[in-house]
Order: sequence, then structure tokens, then C-alpha cells
Amino acid sequence: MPRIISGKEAAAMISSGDRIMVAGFLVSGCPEYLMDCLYERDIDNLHLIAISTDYDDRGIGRLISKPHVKTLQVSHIGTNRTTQTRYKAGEIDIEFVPQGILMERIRAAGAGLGGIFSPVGVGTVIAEGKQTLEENGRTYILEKPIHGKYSLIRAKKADKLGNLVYNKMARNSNTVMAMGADITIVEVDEIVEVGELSPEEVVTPGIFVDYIVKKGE
Amino acid sequence: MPRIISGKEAAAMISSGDRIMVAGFLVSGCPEYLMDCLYERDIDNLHLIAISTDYDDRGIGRLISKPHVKTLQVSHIGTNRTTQTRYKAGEIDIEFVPQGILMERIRAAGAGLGGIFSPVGVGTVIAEGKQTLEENGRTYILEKPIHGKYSLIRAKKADKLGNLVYNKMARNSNTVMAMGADITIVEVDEIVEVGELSPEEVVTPGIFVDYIVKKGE
Amino acid sequence: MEKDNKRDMISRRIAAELKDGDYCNLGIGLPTGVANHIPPGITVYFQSENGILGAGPKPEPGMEEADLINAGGGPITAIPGASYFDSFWSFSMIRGGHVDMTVLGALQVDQEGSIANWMIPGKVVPGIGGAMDLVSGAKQVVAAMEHMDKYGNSKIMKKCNLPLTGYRVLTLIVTDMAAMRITPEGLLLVDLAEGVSLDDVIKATDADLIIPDNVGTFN
Amino acid sequence: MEKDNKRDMISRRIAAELKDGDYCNLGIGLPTGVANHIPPGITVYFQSENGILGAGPKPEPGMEEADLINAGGGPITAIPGASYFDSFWSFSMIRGGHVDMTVLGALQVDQEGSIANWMIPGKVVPGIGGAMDLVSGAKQVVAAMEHMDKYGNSKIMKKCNLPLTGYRVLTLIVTDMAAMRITPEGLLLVDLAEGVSLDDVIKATDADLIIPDNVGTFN
Repeated sequence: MPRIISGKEAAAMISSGDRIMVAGFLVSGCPEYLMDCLYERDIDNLHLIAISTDYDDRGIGRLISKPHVKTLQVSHIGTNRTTQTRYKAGEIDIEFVPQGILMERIRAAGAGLGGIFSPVGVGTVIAEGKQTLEENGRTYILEKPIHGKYSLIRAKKADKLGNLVYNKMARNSNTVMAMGADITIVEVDEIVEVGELSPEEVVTPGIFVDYIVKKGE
Repeated sequence: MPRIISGKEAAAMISSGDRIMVAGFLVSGCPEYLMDCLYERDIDNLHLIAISTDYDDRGIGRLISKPHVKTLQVSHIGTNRTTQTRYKAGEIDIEFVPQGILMERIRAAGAGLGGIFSPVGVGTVIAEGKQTLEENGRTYILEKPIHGKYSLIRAKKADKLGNLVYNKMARNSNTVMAMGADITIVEVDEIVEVGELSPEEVVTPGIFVDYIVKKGE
Repeated sequence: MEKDNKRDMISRRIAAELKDGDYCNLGIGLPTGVANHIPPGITVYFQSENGILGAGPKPEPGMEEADLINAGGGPITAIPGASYFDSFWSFSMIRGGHVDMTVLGALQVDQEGSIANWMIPGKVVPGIGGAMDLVSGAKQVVAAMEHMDKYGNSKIMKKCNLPLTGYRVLTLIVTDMAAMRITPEGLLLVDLAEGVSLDDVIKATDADLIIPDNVGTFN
Repeated sequence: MEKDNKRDMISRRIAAELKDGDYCNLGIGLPTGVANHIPPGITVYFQSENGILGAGPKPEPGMEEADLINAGGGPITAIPGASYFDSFWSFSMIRGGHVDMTVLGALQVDQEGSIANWMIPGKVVPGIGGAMDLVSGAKQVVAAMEHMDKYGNSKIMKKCNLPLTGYRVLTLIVTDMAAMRITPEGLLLVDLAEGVSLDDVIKATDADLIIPDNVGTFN
């Protein structure tokens, strides 16, 4: 059963060097309030796992302007100039991961798999050094799980058991990231009583959620 | 976009020797009307993929009492005596697959993966002859995709684009089976107009559905 | 002791391992009873692998629903705060270590923590179901079983000889005679059932038992 | 020809490949235009990899929503019959061959059907996004691009020299000069853009082109 804490308390849990996952796709589904709280922390050497680094001034973006992040596993940085500049300057190391395979690898960690054989990126740099499997005339490459210590995710509503529902397309990477980390912290607009969500509408079951932060609190 | 057909038309598509998946868990989520229609067909040598063979007289069960099914990939037959009898008599070949790994293998087929490394059944007969991966002190075994020609699934409601919603726990194997076959036929209680389901409540997107059968028609 | 009393005692001992807020999956048969013995003051959420978190007790007669069933096909209810999900996610949850405890019946267990419960060659072949996934993933894997079979043979072995459900996966074994933990050193006797002597247990156990100085009791 | 006209022409030619009921994913930039040229009488459903099937056109000004965006972050609408799903399922859909067509912009393509569109070493490194998944899984993989770069160099190569997005994945290439199919025999010229001669195309193409007896036109 998750605990309700403040954004400051959530950010205070994270230490220099931690592996953190941050959900969202170009800010939609990104825990922006938790990003603000984390931005205020004086930490560095984070390993950040995310679909993209959003925009320079929004979402995950601001984190990149400070020395917080040392390494990234990400599929896209094209909307954030700071990430590109710091990457080219050698200040940030990046492993580019195809977006769907990023989801697969995080899910593999959350679901106890040792890896998956993927058809994505065969014959490209993505495949370099990876074990292969030939099957029915196709080549697959072994993609290993990506696991985080913390996942920072974002939903519209949580009940007090941590069951989550989302607004429109905002679910994107949230459920897999909730599974793929040791500790999951969700930022929500609203916390409702147990029983207010129907069992059929729950998108992310509360078993994957450890802490709930109400946006702005 | 799916076509609406009768149960008889659906059953007529299936030929002797086909690989078919049938959804459901102990009848919940099982297309019972399609099973009845298929039972009337004079075919044999089917390869059947399912979580269980349900009960002797319900769900998938009746199919087993006829010569329809030659081989099974299944996780459990304990509730169906006919399956056990015919298996012991050598009339049916069975590959037992752990239930969660059955879901994984069908999803792998539906999601274009070449296989997954699973921690399930290491040190048991399930692991025999399978490629292994050692990772962080754990052993994983390679589980290959399971693909069907047809999937027969069951939902509460479909809209005319094939978007599906389910009753309570009945979703079980339905979505992965809808993905894992070339042709998916869904049996529903109700067919509604496009736009009557909210985009947020859809559990199985219509892209995975080829034919819709209204129960009893 | 009556069979029902024995079963209650086993269930109670296992339930005592649970903490407030735990997520727990109960196998069919004997393990089901654990739900009736949750210690007062704590809430435990039951997972059923066919797709629910927050499974509640049997419904009132006449209120059964075909699409609200446990892993054995028996009717259940959904408690407030329950969620439904498909089997793919359910087993992802299980294998990924998100479920705190799973309790399974067993035909045999051994001192290495292996368990056999899915078939007797040439006799019964019910199949694997979700058991192999459950034993591979839950944080605590508990066998709930009678200590001896109906012929008086020990079901607690040095090494299982039936086809395994899980190799070195158990954390705890609770029988009508004893509670035993699987440790890196071997099978550790933790508690004796009330009225059972250390000697009784040693005689009824084929496995090598580590006997500590202090052994507790349960009833 | 004006740039906008060229883009329209490319989009129209690609849209002509679509069949009623097809599911289609459009990359950002040039490919987006395909949605404006769906042939009359057919319905095509647009998938956006961040989690929607049934993406509709831009909303009216002031009606934009942060949680209803395309893969480029631009505001979209949801048509009746749309569904939302998470990225894990979205890419399962894409890789599993359930999407009929994906259209992508390209820096380079080659006669083997390889495509490069994710980085120029030392210069631009936007990253991969969903492109590598898309090219590995969609039934038809179409490159929508200008035939030559701004320096007048052919972008249709014998072999791409930029880091690849996909190796031997394309089925069709449509440029402002020609439509070309990737076949087991090589790169087959299918159509010439109106006002473009066979000679123009051959000069502007570094790849070996198979020229059939009958070449169509598009505009």
C-alpha cells in the first residue's frame, strides 16, 4: 500500500548516482511537479531513463540544464537543444534505444525476464555487439532489461491503494516504468478514496505504486 | 476494419490441420457460441492453443470429445477429464506451457519478437533442450513465439471498428490472442456503433480484430 | 486432530507471515484457507493470476458471476479498490517480484527448496497452470501441505523424485507437524505444531533438518 | 515547382497506395501531408506511436490538449472509434505487423531498401524515436523525401553512408521526381513525377535503377 508524501519528500529520496526513470512523451504523462522538486535538489551523476528529454524548459528538460544527469538511456533528444549541446560537448553519455525497445526492456525488468529477442535495428549500430538469434529467416538481437531504482510517473487520479487512471494519451510509458523500478512515485492531480475507481477502469494497478504525490503539494 | 459475420461463417473458415487459439480461463472469456459452431464442423487434426481445456461439457471442453483436436499447447487440463483420458491414451499430444509463459509466447508472436528469456521452469522438464542465458546469477531459458492462424476470442461489446471491452475478469487471454494470430474472430454480446465506446475504455484496439460474431447469430 | 483443524492451523501459521499491505496469491485447495486467518489489524490484498488484485471472499449464494472467479474457477467477489487486468500483466506482476507471497499445495518438497505439485507420471496430469510462474517470481514462496502422504511416507524429502514445479524456489514449508524455512545452510526447523514432538517430526521427515536451540510452536 | 506543391504531390502518390480500412502511421514532417490526400471513398485510420489509433486532424485553435498529441508533439484530435493505449502496446502493434503502412522522411535511402534518418555524425543527433521500430514492423515501409539534397546530391544511393535507421526495410520510395519500389531484383522505377523525364531521374539517382517498359506518372 502506497504512502502519500509531498513532492519535496519524494525528491529528497533520490541521491546522487541513482538510476531514475521518468515517464512521459513530450511532457504528456510527465510528472512535471516532481521534476520541479528534483530540479531544486543539489545532486549529480544521475542515470536517467526516459523516452525523450522533452523541451529545454519543460518536462524532463530543465534537469538537463543542471549537472544532475550524467548518463541517459533515451530514444529521442531532438526537441531539447541543451541535451544535444551537452552530448556533443561530451558532458552527457547517451545510449540511444529505439522507443518501442525501450518500453520492452523496461517491461522485461518489471516482469522478471532475462531479455527479449528483438527485430529492431538489425543491421544498424543498435545491433553492434549484441547476441543474435536466427529464426524463420529473420535475425533478432538480444535486448537486456533496463531497471531503475526510482520511477517518477504521472497519472490523473490515484486511489489510496495506488490504482491509477490517466487523461487521454498520457498513459504512454507510465505503466511499464511503474513496474520496472524498485520504488515508484506517482504525481497525480487528484487522490480519491478506495472504491471510487471501478476495477475495470484502472490502467495501472496499485501494486506497482509505492508513493503518491499530489501535484503542487 | 472487421466484417460482421455469423457464427457458422466463422466456423466454416477453419479447416482441418489449422492452428487455432481459443481465449478464456475456465470458460470466463471463452467464445462459447463459436465453440458450439465449431463443434458442428466435420474437421480434424486441429492444433489448439489455450490456457486450459475448460470443463468436459463447457467452453473449449466439448471440442476435445470429438476427433477435432490432435495437438494442444496448454497450461492446464485438470478440470477436463476427457482431455486427460485422451492424453493418456495417446490420442492427443500435449505441450504443457506455464500459464504466464503461454501469454508471453503468444504476445511475442503478436509483437514481432523472436523469443524471450524466461526464468520460469528452470531446473524442470520445461527447460529441457532450451537455450539458456546466465545473467546476474540467474538462469533464463529461451521461449519461442507461439503463433496461430486463427484466434477465437470473446468480449462483452465491440464497436464496428472492432474495439473491444470486457466484463469484469473476462479479458484474461483475449488481447494477446487477438494479436498472436493471422485472423482474429471475436464473439460478443453486443455490437455498437463507432463512437459509442470512449477511447479510454477500449481494452483491445480494433486493429487486432478481423471478424465480429454476435453471440447466437 | 481433525483434518479441518489441521488445515486451519497450517493456514494460521502461514497468515502470521503476512504484513500490512502485502499482496498475496493463494493456490487452490489448502492454501485458500490462509485468507480466513489474516491477523487482526492488517490488510492483505489477494491476487488471483487470472486477473484480479483485491479478490474478496465467496459471494452470497445466488450472487456468483461467471466472470469473477479464482484460479480454481470458484466464485469470488471484488473488494473496494480491486482492479482487473489481463493474464499477460497478471503474470508480469507475478514473475517481476511484485507479489509478496504465494502459497501453494505440494505433492513433495525437498530440503533444497524444490517443489513438485503438477503431475504424477502415469497417473494424474492436471498440468502446470500458473504454478511455475508463481514459484519463480513471488518474494516469499510457501508450501502448505500435510507432512506425510496417506501411506505414511514423508513428503519432505532430501530430493524430490516427482517432476518439479520449481527448482530451489521455496522459502517456507508449513505442514500439520512443523514450519521449516529454506536457508542457505539447509532446511531449518522453525516451529513445531502443538502436541508434536521434535522426535515425531524427525521420524516423519526424510530431509535433513537443521534443529536450532530454540524451536517455537504454533497451533 | 513550389515546395508545397512538391510535398502535396509526394503525399498524394503515397496516399494512392492506401486501401479502405488500412491502419497507417505517419512520421513527422513531410509524411504528415499524406493524411490530407486520402482518396475519396476510403477510410484510413491513423496510428500515432505514442498511443492512439484513430488520430484526427489538428483541433480548432484554442482546443489543443496537452495529452492529445502526435509523435512530433503537435496537437491532434481523436476521431470517433479512436482508442488510447500505452506505448508498450503501441509498439507491439507496430512491430507485430499489424500496421499496414508507415511513412517516414529520410536523409538517404538506397537500392537495397535501407534508410538513414536519425543522425548525421558530428552534426545533428536527434535520436531514433520510434522510427527503428516502425521500419522493422509495418507491412509497407515508405520513404517520403526529396530526390536530391540542397547541394544537388542524390539522396537515392547505391548504399547509404549515414548510420542506418533500417537495413533493407523499405518497400517504396516516393520523391519529387519518382516513385520507386524495392524488389528482390533491385530498385524498380514505377512512376515519374509529371514534367520529369526519365533522363532527369537517372541523372539525379546514384542508385542502379531498373527501368521497365512501362513507367507511369503522378502529379
